Amino acid sequence: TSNEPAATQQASAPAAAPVAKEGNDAPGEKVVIGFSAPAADHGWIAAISKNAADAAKQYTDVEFRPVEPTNDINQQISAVESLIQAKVNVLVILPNDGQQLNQVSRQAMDAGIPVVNVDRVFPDKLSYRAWIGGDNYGMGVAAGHQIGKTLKDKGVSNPVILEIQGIATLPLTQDRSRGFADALKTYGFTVTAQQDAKFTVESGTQVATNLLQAHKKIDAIWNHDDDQGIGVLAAIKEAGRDEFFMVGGAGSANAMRDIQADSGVLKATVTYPPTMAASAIKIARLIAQGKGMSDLLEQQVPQSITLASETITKDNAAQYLPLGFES
Amino acid sequence: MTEVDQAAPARPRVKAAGPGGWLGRLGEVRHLGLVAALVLLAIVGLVTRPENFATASNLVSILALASTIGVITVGMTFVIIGGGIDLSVGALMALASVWATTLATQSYGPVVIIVCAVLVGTGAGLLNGILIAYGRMVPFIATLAMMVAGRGLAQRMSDQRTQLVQQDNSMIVSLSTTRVLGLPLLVYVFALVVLLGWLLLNRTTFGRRTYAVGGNPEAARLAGIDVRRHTLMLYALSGLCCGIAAVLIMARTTTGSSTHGDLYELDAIAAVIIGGTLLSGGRGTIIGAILGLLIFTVITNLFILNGLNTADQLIAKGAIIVAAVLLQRRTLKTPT
Amino acid sequence: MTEVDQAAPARPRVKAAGPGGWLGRLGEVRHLGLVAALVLLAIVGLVTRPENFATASNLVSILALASTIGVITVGMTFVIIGGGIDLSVGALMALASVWATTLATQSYGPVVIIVCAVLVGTGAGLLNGILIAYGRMVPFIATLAMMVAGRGLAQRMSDQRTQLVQQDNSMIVSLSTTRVLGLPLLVYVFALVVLLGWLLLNRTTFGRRTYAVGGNPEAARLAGIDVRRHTLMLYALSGLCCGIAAVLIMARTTTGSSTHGDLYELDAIAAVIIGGTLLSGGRGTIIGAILGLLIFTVITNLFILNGLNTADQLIAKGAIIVAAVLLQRRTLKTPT
Amino acid sequence: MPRPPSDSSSLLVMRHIVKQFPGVRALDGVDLEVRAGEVHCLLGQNGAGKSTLIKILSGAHEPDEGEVLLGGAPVRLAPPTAAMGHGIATIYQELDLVDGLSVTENIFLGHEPATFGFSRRAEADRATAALLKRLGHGEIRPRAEVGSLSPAHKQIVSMARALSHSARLIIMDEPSAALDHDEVGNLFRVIRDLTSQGVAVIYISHRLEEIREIGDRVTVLKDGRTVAVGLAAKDTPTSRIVALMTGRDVEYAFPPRPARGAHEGRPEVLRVENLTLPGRFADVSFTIRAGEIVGLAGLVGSGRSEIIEAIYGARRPGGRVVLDGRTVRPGSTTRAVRMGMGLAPEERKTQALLLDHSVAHNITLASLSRYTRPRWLGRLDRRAESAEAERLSRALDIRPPDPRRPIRTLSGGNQQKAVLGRWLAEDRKLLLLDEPTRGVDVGARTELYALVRRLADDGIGVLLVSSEVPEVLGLADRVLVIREGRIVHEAPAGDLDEHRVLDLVMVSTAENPSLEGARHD
Ligand SMILES: Nc1ncnc2c1ncn2[C@@H]1O[C@H](COP(=O)(O)OP(=O)(O)OP(=O)(O)O)[C@@H](O)[C@H]1O
Ligand SMILES: Nc1ncnc2c1ncn2[C@@H]1O[C@H](COP(=O)(O)OP(=O)(O)OP(=O)(O)O)[C@@H](O)[C@H]1O
Ligand SMILES: [Mg+2]
Ligand SMILES: [Mg+2]
Repeated sequence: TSNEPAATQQASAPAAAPVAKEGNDAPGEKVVIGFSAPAADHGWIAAISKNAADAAKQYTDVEFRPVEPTNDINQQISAVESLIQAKVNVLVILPNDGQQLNQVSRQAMDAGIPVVNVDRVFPDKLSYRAWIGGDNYGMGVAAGHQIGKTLKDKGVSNPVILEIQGIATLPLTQDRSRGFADALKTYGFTVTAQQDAKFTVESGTQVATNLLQAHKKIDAIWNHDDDQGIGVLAAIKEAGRDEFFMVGGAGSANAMRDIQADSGVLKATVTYPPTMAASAIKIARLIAQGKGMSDLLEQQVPQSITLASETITKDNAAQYLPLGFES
Repeated sequence: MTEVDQAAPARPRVKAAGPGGWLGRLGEVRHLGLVAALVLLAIVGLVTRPENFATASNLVSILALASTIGVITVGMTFVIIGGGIDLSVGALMALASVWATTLATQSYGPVVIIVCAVLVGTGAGLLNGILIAYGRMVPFIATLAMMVAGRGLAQRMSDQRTQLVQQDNSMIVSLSTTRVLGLPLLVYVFALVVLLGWLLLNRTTFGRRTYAVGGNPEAARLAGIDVRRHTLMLYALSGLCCGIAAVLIMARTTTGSSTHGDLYELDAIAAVIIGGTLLSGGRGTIIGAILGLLIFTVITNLFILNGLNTADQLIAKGAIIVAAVLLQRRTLKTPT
Repeated sequence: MTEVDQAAPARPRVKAAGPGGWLGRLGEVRHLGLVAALVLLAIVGLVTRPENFATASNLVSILALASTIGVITVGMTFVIIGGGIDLSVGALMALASVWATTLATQSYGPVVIIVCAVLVGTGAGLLNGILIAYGRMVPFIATLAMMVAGRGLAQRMSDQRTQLVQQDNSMIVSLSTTRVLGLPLLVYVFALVVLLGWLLLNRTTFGRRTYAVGGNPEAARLAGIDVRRHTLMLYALSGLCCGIAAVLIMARTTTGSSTHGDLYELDAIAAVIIGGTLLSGGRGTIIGAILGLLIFTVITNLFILNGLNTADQLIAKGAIIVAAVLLQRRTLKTPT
Repeated sequence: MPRPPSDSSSLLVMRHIVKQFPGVRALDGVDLEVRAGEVHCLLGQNGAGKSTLIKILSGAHEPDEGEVLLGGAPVRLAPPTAAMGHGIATIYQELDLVDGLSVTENIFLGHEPATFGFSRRAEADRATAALLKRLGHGEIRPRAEVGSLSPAHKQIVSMARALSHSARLIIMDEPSAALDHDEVGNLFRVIRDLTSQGVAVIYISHRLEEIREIGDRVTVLKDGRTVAVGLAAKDTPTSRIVALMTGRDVEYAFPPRPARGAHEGRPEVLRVENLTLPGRFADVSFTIRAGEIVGLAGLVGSGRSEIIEAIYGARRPGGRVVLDGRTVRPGSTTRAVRMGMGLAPEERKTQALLLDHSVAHNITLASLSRYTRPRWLGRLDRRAESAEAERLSRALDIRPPDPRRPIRTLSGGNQQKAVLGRWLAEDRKLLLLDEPTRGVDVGARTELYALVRRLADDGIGVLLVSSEVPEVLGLADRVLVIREGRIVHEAPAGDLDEHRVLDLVMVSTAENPSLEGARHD
């Protein structure tokens, strides 16, 4: 795979990686970065908030102004409004829902505050200056290929493939599922059953417990999220089932360790790196200071950056482990 | 209505003294307690964020945030005073917002969108009322079922996607963006609903009967009130408020979505109860409920301004709720 | 007085209501409704998924799923019969699970983990009780504050991460993985809690007083019952159940997490009320609550066995709740 | 079976009314005939069916059988609005007011003066003030919250509500139970006023003296049947009425009192020193010796109930309460009960009963720990418990004689017996009885009097509050007269008579013309 940028690595372990004192990281004019994200009730989102804060801490010229994370759109709108009022220099927003926060983000742009949109995209391009995010569809595709290929190699026909989603009403979930189904189709496979587990460990246990009862023989499971995956694995262990393999999602350190140890059904996971938040802070700073990205030829920060989803297996787990987030 | 009418639950043994006796005073004190809590929060705001808190735009922001749930709270106040509870409000708001933003509905223009949201809300509220008043279901369960089914239906109608309000119907969105005298239109809608609700509760026979139905249904029946029909209407009223709130949330978010109004029921009920309405019915005020809601909203706003992290916010919020209530220290009868 | 006794003729118009008079029959009938609902669901299961539903392992799964929240439901039944409500149960379970799985706690081994979870739960429950019984706060608000603060504290302690139960303490996890007579140990824990709860409620003075405190606190107080202390104990009991549930959820998920028990309060309250306990207190049974809970668990199981998607699940769940309640069609007095 | 004549002067005729409740045939063929302008008294023991009958009249219940003629034409009275439409207004036995509403709102509940749904509040308030004035209680403010009123005032509001319908038949179910002597006089003035305008009144009371004073004719119910119609209220001998009601001859009399000074040497059970609760009562000091019954006489609102509650630990007064030589720390009823006190409170329904629970559970509520074994476990020996409940309910002749019934379905008098029974299950040193015979029928009263006296003879001290002066004088050994929260007189009961007590109690009412005018004579 192509994209293992040093920048990402740096962002994930800011303390470890020395900050270059020249180029883009050299102190510039002081900028205030407003930050709004959903409530951190989940490992991945927690990692997002943490990475953003850590990245901001690296710079003496950045004042980081996070607002109350919330899962209520109405409140997130108010939060962003309050940041606009506070006249921050640049906004970094991971919306609960891109469509619903589009308007208020547009207001910010209209008020002259550039917005860096993280992950869940605003439908209106006038609503953000730059977007950085994971590739949800691609993540589904990666998982689909991993499962499809493994089963094909084993020579399984008509496999029972289960999919455990995160929150079903999120567009990102739907993108992931679409990618998964599309990739499986190339092998002539389909998803046998699909349930959502709200991104929590406990819900993962419950859904998996019931799914295992519904299907006496399973070939493969794709679980969208490694955090809820802990619960899924606990349910599998409790049921004493091991006739199938499982692919995770997001890429938590925990999952990577499991994969590396190869002790259970979890054989692979597809990444969705929360390091994007750190990158977003860096980009926001550059935008506010009117700089470009020094590795690129362009004078300005690109409009859109899509992170690739990687597939982590036993073979490359060691390499990725430092990038995994602790769930 | 006089303060005395809405005063605290009397201990059965305590007998009234003269005009404006201690009960009357307590009534005033109760709202005073809420106002005091608000003032305290405002002082905290002024001290911690002098440059942000008391700005006009921040106050507008607080009101705009309070509007949606505020409208729902008005309906909830009626239901709770009438001895019931409505857990379905958040789901009904979501359902109404989804129904009103389907492509089919949107093709008829903004007026139909608004009418649709209001009708869906009222209709679902009526269904609640039928289950409770005529199906004799416990309100908690009936509205819980409605909450669950309502969200499901909303998800199904929207195919679990967020539905944008289209350009043609931007009149809806202008409720949030157009300002009159510095306030977005939706704040006026909120104010109007509160005013009408207050009039209905305090100045009409419907309102007074609501207290009777909640406080002593048997007495209400013996006085010739059709308790069932009244109950039905209370839930329809709450549904109506959800419909109006759906319009406001569409305006604010420019979308209809099955995820709107998540846990609003809890916030609305909490606001009503902090405002001095008894969960057992028969007592309470709209003003108290709105004050309770404002307290919640200001708390949230203060957190935003001060940039607390989630964990600390939650801890602080819990502590503030306890403090606010102990501040108004009601002397209810033996607590349970 | 004694000579008067004989003079009084037995009233002929009183139908002999022997042991198990109409009240007893009503009790049976009420549970019959729930049992019928369960049987109906089982029939649906047998018809739609003959090969999966009635298998031993599926039934075990259902019981295991019901265990955590079942333990909480037992505590909730006491609180509600005692005239209160406890919204903090889910949060307290999360807090207890987090506290018990911090590295510091885990270093002392499984027994300390269990003791820690139980103590944290009971302690937080006691705090609820103090706020309500001695701080005279409305239970809804006090436990709401505790719910908010409890989750916040759990997030803070865990730094918003999921905490794994470590290898050394796998004894905890074995509650879920070890089976005796085909049933995981945690099902026995659940059964034991239900049994003890039933005995406490139906066979001891504590239980009888709980009904009195919930049914008419003033009368209970004047009959010499220390209503405050009793109320305090009810919330402590509910907290204790949350602590036990925390141990079970740790066993099942192998983790402690601030996200555990999300919305458990709603499920537990709903189960209690479907089981025939009045939200106003003074009435109710543990058996009914557990039956109510089993209905919920079986519904979810059936949905997943049949591969329904979330939206349809929600709609069907709402409809089934209504159907189940109408099936038992209680003729309470005037509904409100 | 006597048949009421249905001549043209009959306003109301009820024929063969049957009403069945689950397990009980409350009415088993009742006949009633009421004429315009008369006060028709309905008598019967507790549970005879009086309240049920009037609930049928007011449309609250629908009869299973029988017919009702109003002004000669058959009518259907349910739902309550229909009865109201026919000019029937009712004051119910159980107060049926909404605590959260104002006096005005309660009075006009269901028929508010309104324009387009907006209530005309000033008009309603004026009408309320006029009604209250007519009832001699101009001091009740129309805007006051009903929940904050005393039981007596609530009763007045109920009455005003009945008057607010321009009715031709007003039913009063034990209206005097919450009223003291003085108030009753007032009530009678209003009734006379009504009847003089041709309104018929159905009057239910367990106080036979009242029947004598206000009644014209009497119908007696027994076990859901009419046993006598149209007796002359003024001159049917009491013994005959009582015999009709109870089906046997009962001596309506107080038990013999021990000789004066009999308690001299006995130990003090209760010593109260300078008990003060600001605004309620002040400087109350007295003692009760073992075996003594002390009565508190006074007007409604004079503070008697509050004194009792303060002694019981339900309030925190200044001063000192000593029970059996030990100081009672204020503020805990639990401690008071543990030390040996028992209270039968004034308001049965809200203060004493668990309405949804069985008679047995209500009886054993205060003595639960007696049936535990082992005690430390708190396990209830349910057999011992129900045996005790059975024994007490038989001893008190609670009807129907099934302790498993929910107490809600019992008549008021029988409920009161269960409340007393609660304290008989345990050894008490001191019993506090607040209006113990409110709503209790003649037969049962006699039994209760005998019971209280017997308890005293066994060495218990009794503090008795009653608004019926004859009751205090007849039962107590010593009487304390309370006026405005202070003891103004203390004397052996034998040294007082009714007039003397009334004079003592009411000295200050001279300044209050409304009460003065209502003075009973
Ligand atoms: N709702 C009810 N359900 C069952 N039984 C009832 C109900 N209401 C009354 N009863 C029974 O009907 C009978 C008549 O009761 P009712 O209240 O009419 O007596 P009453 O004559 O008014 O007595 P009291 O003088 O004590 O008020 C009693 O045996 C009572 O237990
Ligand atoms: N008619 C009244 N006017 C003014 N206040 C009253 C009246 N009746 C009761 N109260 C209030 O009740 C208090 C005393 O009531 P309490 O019940 O102790 O008296 P009581 O003698 O027991 O009367 P009751 O016969 O109603 O029980 C008074 O201090 C007063 O506040
Ligand atoms: Mg009666
Ligand atoms: Mg009194």
